[in-house]
Amino acid sequence: MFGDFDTGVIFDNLHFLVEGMQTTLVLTLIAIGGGLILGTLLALARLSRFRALSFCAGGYVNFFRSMPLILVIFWFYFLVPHVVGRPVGGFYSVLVAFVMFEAAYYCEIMRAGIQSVRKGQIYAGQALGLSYAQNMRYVVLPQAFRNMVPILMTQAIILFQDTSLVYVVGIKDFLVSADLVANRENRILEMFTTVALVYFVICLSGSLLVKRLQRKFAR
Amino acid sequence: MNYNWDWGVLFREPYLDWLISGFLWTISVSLAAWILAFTLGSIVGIARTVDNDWARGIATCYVETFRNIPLLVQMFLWYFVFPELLPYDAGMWVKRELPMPEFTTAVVCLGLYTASRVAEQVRAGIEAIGQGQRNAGLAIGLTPAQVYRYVLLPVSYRIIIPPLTSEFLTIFKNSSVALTIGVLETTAQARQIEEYTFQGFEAFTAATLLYIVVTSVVMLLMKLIEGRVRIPGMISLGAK
Amino acid sequence: MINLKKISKWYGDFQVLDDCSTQVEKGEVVVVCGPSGSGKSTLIKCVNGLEPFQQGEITVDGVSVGGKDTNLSQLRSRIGMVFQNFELFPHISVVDNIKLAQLKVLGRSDDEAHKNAMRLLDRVGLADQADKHPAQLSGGQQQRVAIARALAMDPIAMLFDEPTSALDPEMINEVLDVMVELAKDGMTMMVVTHEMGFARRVANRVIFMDEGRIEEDCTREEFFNTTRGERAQIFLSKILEH
Amino acid sequence: MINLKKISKWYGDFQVLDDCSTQVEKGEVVVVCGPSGSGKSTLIKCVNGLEPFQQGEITVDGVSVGGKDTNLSQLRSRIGMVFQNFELFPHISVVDNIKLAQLKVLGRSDDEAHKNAMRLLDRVGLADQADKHPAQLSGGQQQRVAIARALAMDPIAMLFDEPTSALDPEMINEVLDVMVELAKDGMTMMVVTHEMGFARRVANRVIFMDEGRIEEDCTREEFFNTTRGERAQIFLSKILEH
Amino acid sequence: AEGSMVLDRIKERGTINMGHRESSVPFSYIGNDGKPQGYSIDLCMKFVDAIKAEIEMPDLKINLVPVTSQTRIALMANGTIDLECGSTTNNLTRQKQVDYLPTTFITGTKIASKKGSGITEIEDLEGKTVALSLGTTNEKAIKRVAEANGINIKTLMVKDHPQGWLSVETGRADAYASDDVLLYGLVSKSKNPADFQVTGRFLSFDPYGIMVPQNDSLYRRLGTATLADMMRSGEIHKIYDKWFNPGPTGINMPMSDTLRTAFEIQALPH
Ligand SMILES: Nc1ncnc2c1ncn2[C@@H]1O[C@H](COP(=O)(O)OP(=O)(O)OP(=O)(O)O)[C@@H](O)[C@H]1O
Ligand SMILES: Nc1ncnc2c1ncn2[C@@H]1O[C@H](COP(=O)(O)OP(=O)(O)OP(=O)(O)O)[C@@H](O)[C@H]1O
Ligand SMILES: [Mg+2]
Ligand SMILES: [Mg+2]
Repeated sequence: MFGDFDTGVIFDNLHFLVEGMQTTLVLTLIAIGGGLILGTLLALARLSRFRALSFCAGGYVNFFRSMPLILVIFWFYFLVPHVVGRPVGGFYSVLVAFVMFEAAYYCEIMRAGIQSVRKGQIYAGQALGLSYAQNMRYVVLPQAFRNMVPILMTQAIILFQDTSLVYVVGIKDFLVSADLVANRENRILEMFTTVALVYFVICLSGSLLVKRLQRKFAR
Repeated sequence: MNYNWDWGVLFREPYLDWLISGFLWTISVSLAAWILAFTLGSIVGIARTVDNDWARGIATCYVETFRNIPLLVQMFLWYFVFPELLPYDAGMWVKRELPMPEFTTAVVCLGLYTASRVAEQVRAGIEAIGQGQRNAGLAIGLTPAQVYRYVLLPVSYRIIIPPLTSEFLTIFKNSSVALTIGVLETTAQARQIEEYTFQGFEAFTAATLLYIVVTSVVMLLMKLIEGRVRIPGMISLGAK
Repeated sequence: MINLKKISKWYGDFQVLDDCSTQVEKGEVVVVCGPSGSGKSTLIKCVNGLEPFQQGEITVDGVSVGGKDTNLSQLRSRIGMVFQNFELFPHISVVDNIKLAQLKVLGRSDDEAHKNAMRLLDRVGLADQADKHPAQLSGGQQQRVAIARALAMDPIAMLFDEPTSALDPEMINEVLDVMVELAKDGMTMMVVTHEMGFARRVANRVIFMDEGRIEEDCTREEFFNTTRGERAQIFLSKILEH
Repeated sequence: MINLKKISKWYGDFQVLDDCSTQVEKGEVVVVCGPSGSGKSTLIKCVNGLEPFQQGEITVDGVSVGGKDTNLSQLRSRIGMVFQNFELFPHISVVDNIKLAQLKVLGRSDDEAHKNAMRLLDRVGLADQADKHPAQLSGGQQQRVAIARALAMDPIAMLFDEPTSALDPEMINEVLDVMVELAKDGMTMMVVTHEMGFARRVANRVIFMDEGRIEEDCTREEFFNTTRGERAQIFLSKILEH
Repeated sequence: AEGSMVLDRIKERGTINMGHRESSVPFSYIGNDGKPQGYSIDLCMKFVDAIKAEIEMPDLKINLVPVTSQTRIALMANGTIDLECGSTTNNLTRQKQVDYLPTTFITGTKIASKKGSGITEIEDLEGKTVALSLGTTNEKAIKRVAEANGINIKTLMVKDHPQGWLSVETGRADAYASDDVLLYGLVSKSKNPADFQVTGRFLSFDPYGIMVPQNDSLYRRLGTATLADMMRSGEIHKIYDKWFNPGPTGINMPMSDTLRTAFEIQALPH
């Protein structure tokens, strides 16, 4: 079976695969950025003294955490145009879906991060006369973020692997592109083995980086 | 919207049967995979914290391999590539004689994948307890194994209940990947119904609701367990 | 300067502070002591509004702390506070710790804030450590930086919550020395501490708390020389004996 | 009883222990003091094999700690150890903390272990707290339970690593009192502590460590009365002054 | 114009949204250059030309929207796509949601296996394993015929055609049952085309058609007329040959008599 392993098919379709990888990276980066911002706001809401606010944020998080990502993508593809009032195209609806979905996870991470900052630090900021927003901005969030960098990265690696679910709306990320080539050329074995290797190398580098960061912040 | 809603389709034969059987497959794949993941993940996670370079090295390799390849790809590799790596007879046996081949493969693949993530949680839980408790256990004469059994594990499992809950939820959601090797679980059945009837919205709504039901039950269950094992007087276990 | 009138506070059903009244005059040093859990930290946190209270009134320099339209941030910026665990901000350097509130709260220029920070670091004997991160300093050094950080706001009074109890024994004195200097310079201070040596040297008054109540509130001489209530007696014997 | 011969230990390039030799005779109480980071905890952990060391030899009751075929678990079960942060097992009750090793290591019957545990709890004055969980006790109470837990193994010697430094001041004495009792009952003890009051009352010898070396190793009288090395002098003046 | 919602909205947008599949070789798939191409796409382009003429917008823009089997109906229902060019089987259940243009291709379930396996008809599969693609009409057909004739077949469900094929290649299954056109495509693309065979009678008939939104007879009639014209003029035969005989993928499938007849019947006069 491996005797006639056809590497040609990989090189013939290289530019196609590279384009897919670019899509994967762009999606991952934007989803992380957006998810992190929205997630942080949600985390602040969840920890807020206002019951209604924290209740809503909690509901949001639990709702998205109970849904398979693939169904979230599917629903957003059809719902976003209705909300916006015009077709937005697969890419933007997928971005919205990813950002909102990841926000639920990043919210939980940032919440843990904020809670990992000792109460005394918050008191210290307040005692110096910093306002709530200043205290969050200059004292709490930088530390929360720093404490959570390893977990944030791990989540990013999961997200990086999950982007392939965009195939439901016809966007071609790395895995989807490879699958397309596999289908067209009937070279499924070659493509999937390549994909496994590529993901492994990239994600392993990612997690080694996480380890480095962890050690750096461990102090 | 130019769409003919027909919720009745969900309750017609054979589609209702399909949904029910899909749901049952989701549950059985997930639970079986969870048992595997929890057991193996615990072993690997513990191995990453013991005082033996070999055990640690092997466990680390395991974790890095299994969590750095997308589940979808692993599913494929287990189903199509793994049997080819075996000696011919064994390979043929896996391909032809293995009882319920799709189910077994899905459980093994999902279980091994999730185990790598459970292992990370278990390790984090043990490391969160710190050297002090380990030393205290050793100092009263417990063997290293006893220290794990009576001191480190009971506390670390309590600490990691929240992240374990997430993994448990994820395994239900990830079980849908099993459809790629032909396990007709909930998502696959929803697709089937859509292919047959073109009533996709109804089918996917049903699937979404089924997932929300399962995950809600799991969250509730884990909350109950968390309450049951809470240690009197302790506010937060992770704090130390 | 600091005026507490019949303060009571509850956590749920549990009463932490019970009808506490006292005042601290300008330039006075008041030491607060008492068993663990007696409410000392809570009391001192109420003074600059870090903890809300349900009954009574606290005024600082004429401003009511619990008042509806009191600008708490502004009030707090005028009261320095030093914590048991130093609570320096670990992610920025020592000098930035001292500059942060000067820049963001007082709106000083970077230059002015820096000069001021260096002057204060010099005062606590740590000018050469300005660019390190807190975690690179010993506990005693961190606490001295924390004092400098509080002083940078030119506070009208300073609150200390067990400033030496998280320190290794050999570092306690370097912090106490800074505090004694401060007292001698005429700073108004409210200090929760068990260091009776410090109380003996600079306290004008000593307050003894137990179970949320102020059980004793008297001058240093009265406190150390006359017979006191039974609880205070027992407590003092415990912490002085070893 | 405990014999240390030329112990050296490195963490990577960093030498924590440098050629440390001393011995503790049966029934002797030895206090170890010295600045933070001088290697006191490391030294005491080497004695029951919690930390490996690279050079030298330690024997306890004739058994070599670093020896190839030493049964470390068995050796440790014969030496009691008490930690700075108590390290009670949080998930089981106080009495179960004391019973655990009796059941699993010594193989005592549940009945016997329970009786023994209750006897020891009574000895440290906590018989009424047997069924609580550690987190429901005060620090001083937790440390007394930790001592009871160590005693339950009928140890031939006890090691203490700063047993009172995580305690509130008014709880220090309740722990020290238990330790003094123990010393008076003839227990062999090696105690890392800064409580010089304790040293004065019961120590037979005092060891002063600095930068991984044993700088002083002399009787209590010598240590407190005669002139010592400069470092020890400075250190002692710091921790005794306040 | 009186009552073509679809034409109105195309005109208003100045764009026509054309749904296409990504791996339905050789009907509608992404080529090496990353662009959709295929038999269905070519036919749709003719339809688009007719639309351009009808609404008098020669520079009408074509927006290609990739669709999957899960999204095609929803996208058509919510108005995102104006037509779907893929390889969608026409049946009555599906007509509850969408309308179809005339049949442009006819295929049916057949069986592919290794040469020398002794399998020619479904009856030869007694006791053997056949791979089936999830949710396809082929799955229904095989199960129906097997049940009717009392044949005992083990089935193996797969996600897509290449996986079904791989099952046969690796010996996990003895045969793969699918639309004959797809089977020929798989054989021609396999590494050793000479080792495999496509055999048996048609176990089902699957007519493919271009999907259009429902309840717009004007729009549908325009499509029907376009295709009928091509069938009458024989133009459709040229397009057929371009993709199937032998076609860029080497599929090598001369037009069947059934399809030829179908084209003749559907070539309605004006
Ligand atoms: N957030 C809280 N919720 C409930 N109870 C609290 C809270 N914070 C403090 N307490 C309780 O209030 C009481 C007083 O606490 P406080 O910290 O003021 O004591 P303290 O005198 O400073 O003690 P210590 O010497 O240990 O610092 C204690 O019994 C404590 O358990
Ligand atoms: N695991 C480790 N890796 C590297 N260095 C270590 C490790 N553990 C301790 N050290 C270093 O070894 C030195 C001695 O540590 P040790 O804990 O024995 O000191 P100590 O005298 O007990 O101090 P303290 O009074 O603060 O408890 C310190 O400088 C410490 O930083
Ligand atoms: Mg306090
Ligand atoms: Mg130590």
